[in-house]
Amino acid sequence: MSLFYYTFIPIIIAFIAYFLNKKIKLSLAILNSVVFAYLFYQISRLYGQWDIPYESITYYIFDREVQLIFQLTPLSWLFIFMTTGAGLLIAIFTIKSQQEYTLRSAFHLNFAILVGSILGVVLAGDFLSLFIFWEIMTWSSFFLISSGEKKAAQKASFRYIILSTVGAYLMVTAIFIIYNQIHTLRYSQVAAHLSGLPITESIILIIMLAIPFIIKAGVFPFHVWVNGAHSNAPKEFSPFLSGLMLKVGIYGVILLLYFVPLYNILKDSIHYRGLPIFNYILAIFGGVTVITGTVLAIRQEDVKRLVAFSSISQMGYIIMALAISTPLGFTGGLLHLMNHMIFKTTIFLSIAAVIYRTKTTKMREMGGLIFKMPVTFAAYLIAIIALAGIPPTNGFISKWVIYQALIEKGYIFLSVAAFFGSIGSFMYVFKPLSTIFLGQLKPEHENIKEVPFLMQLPMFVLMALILLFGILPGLQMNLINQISQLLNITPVGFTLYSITGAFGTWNSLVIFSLFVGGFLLAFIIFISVKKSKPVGLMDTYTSGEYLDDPEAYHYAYQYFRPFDRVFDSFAARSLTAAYDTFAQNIVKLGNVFRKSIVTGNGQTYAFYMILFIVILAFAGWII
Amino acid sequence: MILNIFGFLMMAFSAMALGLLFIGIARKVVARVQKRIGPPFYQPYLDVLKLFTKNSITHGFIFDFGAIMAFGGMITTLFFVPVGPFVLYGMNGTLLLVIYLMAVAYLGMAMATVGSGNPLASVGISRALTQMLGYELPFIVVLLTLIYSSNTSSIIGIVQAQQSGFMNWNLINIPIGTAVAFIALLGLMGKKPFDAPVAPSEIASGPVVEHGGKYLAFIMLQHAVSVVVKTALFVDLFLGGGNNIFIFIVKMLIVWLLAALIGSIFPRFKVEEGVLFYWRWPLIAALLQAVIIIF
Amino acid sequence: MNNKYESNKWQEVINWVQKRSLFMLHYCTGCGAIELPPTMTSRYDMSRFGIGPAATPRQADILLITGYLSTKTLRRVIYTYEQMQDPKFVMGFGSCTINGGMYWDSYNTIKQLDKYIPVDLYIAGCMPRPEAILEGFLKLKEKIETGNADGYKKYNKEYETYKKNQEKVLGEVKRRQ
Amino acid sequence: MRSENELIELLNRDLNLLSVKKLRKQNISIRLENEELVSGLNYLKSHSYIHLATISCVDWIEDNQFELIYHLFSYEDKISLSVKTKINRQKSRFVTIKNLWGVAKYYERDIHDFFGIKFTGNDNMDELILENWNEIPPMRKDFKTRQYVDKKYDWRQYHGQE
Repeated sequence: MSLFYYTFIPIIIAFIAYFLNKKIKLSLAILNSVVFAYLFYQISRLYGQWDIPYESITYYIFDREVQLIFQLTPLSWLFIFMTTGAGLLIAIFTIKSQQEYTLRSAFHLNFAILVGSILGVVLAGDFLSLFIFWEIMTWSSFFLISSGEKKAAQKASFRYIILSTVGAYLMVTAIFIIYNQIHTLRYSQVAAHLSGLPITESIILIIMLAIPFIIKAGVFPFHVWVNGAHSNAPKEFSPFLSGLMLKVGIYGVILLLYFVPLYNILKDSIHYRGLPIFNYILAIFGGVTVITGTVLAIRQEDVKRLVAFSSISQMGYIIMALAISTPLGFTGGLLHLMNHMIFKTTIFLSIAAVIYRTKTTKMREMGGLIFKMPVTFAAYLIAIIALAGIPPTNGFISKWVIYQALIEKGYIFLSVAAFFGSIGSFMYVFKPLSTIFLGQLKPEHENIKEVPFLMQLPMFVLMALILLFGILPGLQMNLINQISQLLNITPVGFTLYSITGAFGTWNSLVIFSLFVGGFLLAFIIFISVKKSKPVGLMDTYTSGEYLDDPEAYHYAYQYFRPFDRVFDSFAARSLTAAYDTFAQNIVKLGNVFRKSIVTGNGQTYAFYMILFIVILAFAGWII
Repeated sequence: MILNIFGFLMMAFSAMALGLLFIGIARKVVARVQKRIGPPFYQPYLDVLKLFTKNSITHGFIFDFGAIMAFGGMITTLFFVPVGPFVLYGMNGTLLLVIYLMAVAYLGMAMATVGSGNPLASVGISRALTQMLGYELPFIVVLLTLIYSSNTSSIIGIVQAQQSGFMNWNLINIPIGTAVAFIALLGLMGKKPFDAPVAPSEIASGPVVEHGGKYLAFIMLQHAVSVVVKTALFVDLFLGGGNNIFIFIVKMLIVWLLAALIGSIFPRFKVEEGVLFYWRWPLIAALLQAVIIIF
Repeated sequence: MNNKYESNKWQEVINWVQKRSLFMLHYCTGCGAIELPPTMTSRYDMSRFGIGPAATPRQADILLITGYLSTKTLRRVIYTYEQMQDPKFVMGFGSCTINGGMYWDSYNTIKQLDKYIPVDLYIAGCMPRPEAILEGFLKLKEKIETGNADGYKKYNKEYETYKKNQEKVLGEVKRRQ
Repeated sequence: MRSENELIELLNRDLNLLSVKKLRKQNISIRLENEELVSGLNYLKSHSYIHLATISCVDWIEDNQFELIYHLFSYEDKISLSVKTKINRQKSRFVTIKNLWGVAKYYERDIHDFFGIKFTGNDNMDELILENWNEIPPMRKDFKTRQYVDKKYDWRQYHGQE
């Protein structure tokens, strides 16, 4: 089955189903999940066949021959595997959770197009097809974000689409410049061409190509849209948005850093401690993203906004690891990419389950849901243990590899930022756990039941994945090593359950068994002593007085107020304000022009036309 | 495997006993500082025994699970830190692991205490996590320079590097780093200047407000094991852990009593003052040390 | 563990341990509470007998009723007493807990403490000095050793009569246990 | 900075006092009619008597009257002035001075607890100190403490007693 089918099947079927839906009432979500399951099966069968020839469509515009190329590389296989997997899980989740949602069929249509376009982006072999599917992806995600229930969704999606279009224009100009220089856009030719160009030109081209990818990955200066988009997108879409969409930006960065071997293009540009300056700046951006993401995540009261900021800070980790372009860094970055996709989707799915039941995203309006929704609590608990990077889970392994890479090169600021991010993640990870699941149950949440099984199924699968990859990282490693062979980076040694870092090997099987041993010993001591009497949650010591409303016993609002006070001044000058003022200035500038040109009477129009023709003639005469 | 299990149990119980002994001695020394006789040094053993015999209440599943996870997590950390010559699992790459394993114990206790539904406990936990961010940063920067300077991240490797004589203890190679690590150790163990999370007067002993009977005994045992783990870690990394167990225990005692004495004379920091204290001079000193070592 | 001979032996060990480590609830109800800081600090130092302050009733063994007890505080004392875990002991300071003391005819203080909660030990003195308090603690330790400091058992057995007395004075009392 | 005598003549001049007495050094007490009390307090407040220490009450059961005493203090004159007035015991009703001093809300609630005097304008009259008290207010002279105590609490039976 040729590679084209992968991208076009979901899009075409989605369109047909959308129009059929008016007549025959079939649940689009089920259709989506069936299609994704089929694709997932096909792709998993595709593993290992890296040698299948690339397919191309060639057609001619103004007698110029343009080729759209599709090729399968281990890197693109990783991404299409992850995309269809996440798409499948989320489609299953939405079967039940979309019941009372008005724009239901539009959601499924856009979702299918989005998945198809991401497959297209990742399978593309040349920049033009990459750009085409990139635009489809941006548009479909724009429609999805703006279809969120809250009014703020429009404003957030507006900011998202502006930043993306700015990135898209940069990419288009870069593609045109490259195209009319070498008349082909295949990655390999473009790479060879770029290394031939003089330094300043290639740097400009690379930056123009890099900016749209960095915007989509939500790195520091452009992380402005991520927060609004995540928290206002419909609750089923934000897992996909933060689990997958941010990764596609990272795919672009990998494309630039390793496919187009940026390393040897910049080998004679100025180096800072053995790293080209472009990479080092990217790494610094990654580090700053980690710190800002963590600090802002701790402050949030809205749980979706909090998890969105945590995605930003985790993205910072990946960017940092990839930018230092050492074998360990590359492996750590890819590992963290996969692990982040798994545990972030789990977190967002469990949050969506909670919102599905309690209809609110404000943390202080929830509490004590552990007894009502145990499965969601278990999924959330295992996911945050992974996010915080605590040993028996996969989160720790990828962070461990990243630390080895950072320490190996001795980058102080980056490792301080990395540690700040991971220790800070304990705080913002624990805040929703204690405000939503633990603490006192609100009276109005008395009759909440667990989410239906279809919504629990994805959580079970993802929980299993977190623990599986936590104990046996080898499964991920052989794929990553094939990718690094492709990009001629020395692969990192590994066995099924251990990875060798710069300073030592990490053996997760032994750690897990010792962990179980310690846990067992504590359990035995606990059991052997006198049984304790269960007592209600309201029977707590509050200096002698008994109050009756659980609200008074639930500590949830401004959980880390002392810590936020330290960063109050910093958070006030947030970047979004800077962007808004920048936007206002442009509008003022526009008004100035408008008043002078569009004056309403005919003479000025005529005068400008003549002026224009004169300039044109004059310019034509010179060139 | 069986030898492992025996070693496993031996080490766990001896660490508990040693930890309780250390706490007893510290109580005696602090009492002497305040010119009072103070409880007998074996008082912690009696406290733990009495607490195990008392009845206790539980607030549901998460309350028990958190207590077990905290204690289990701390015991697992014990196996990676060489106490004198004994280490159960010294495979390398353990230093980063030990820092994160200590977090397991914190997370377990945090879940248990917030699961108890008491607002005072959640306030205590939010203070503890905030302070954790404070003292963890300089501590890790110093560990980072240590890993870089002795370019192995396994504790045994670092200990071997310091074996030959007093001169190349890390105390001498990176003196500023050791001082910063000691200050961070105070925060790590929750000693006096940084015990805002368990402030008895403000939030009725913070996280342990609902822990009675065997749960309080679990918390005491976990604290005892954490004292042993953290002082052993400090001695291994900076004072060249000896392979003769008695010298090692004496070194640990000196470090522990020094921390206790500092603790007995300082009033308590407010939460954000504690965090800012750690991010002001100790962090700058740690970065200075890192710059010296790396460049 | 439950045959007669065995439980007796085991109970002795428990009493022995309980005697040596007592946690006193830092919950001051009347004017005698000012005597406690001197007993804790360097001059009299009760911690040398293994007695230390505990912040919450969950961790405490001894509840001190230091002096007169107004009906409003009685309600909170009952809540706290029920939150403490067995084995628990109560010590009454001064004559106000025995028969109302100098507030004998006041409308808002209770006249006889052990009608509402079982009291194991009274210490005489219109607010006993630290030496008297230490003497009281030692006497309590002896009672624990010999096993007849069993106020909590009486409370569990005759819970109904205690409840009736409490409701007579306080009206409705919230029961959480 | 007025001395006691200057203050006394000032008060005599401006307020029609029923009586004025100099109890001790820097301690003067005056008596006003019920109706003029609030205006008198307002006047005093504007003349540096800004601190209302407390409102106390005395139960003259023989001549069937409650006496309300407002204790003021001036930081400039360093004189504590007590303004007294008598109200009818049966009616036991008086006007609130909540708008002059906010704190008076609680003093009035306290007096309502113990003497049963209602203050019009101060709507929140529920129990401040006592708890579910269903007898007559305890500080009134006709409240029989001994009978109440015998009824509510029972005495300790010493051996040999009936």
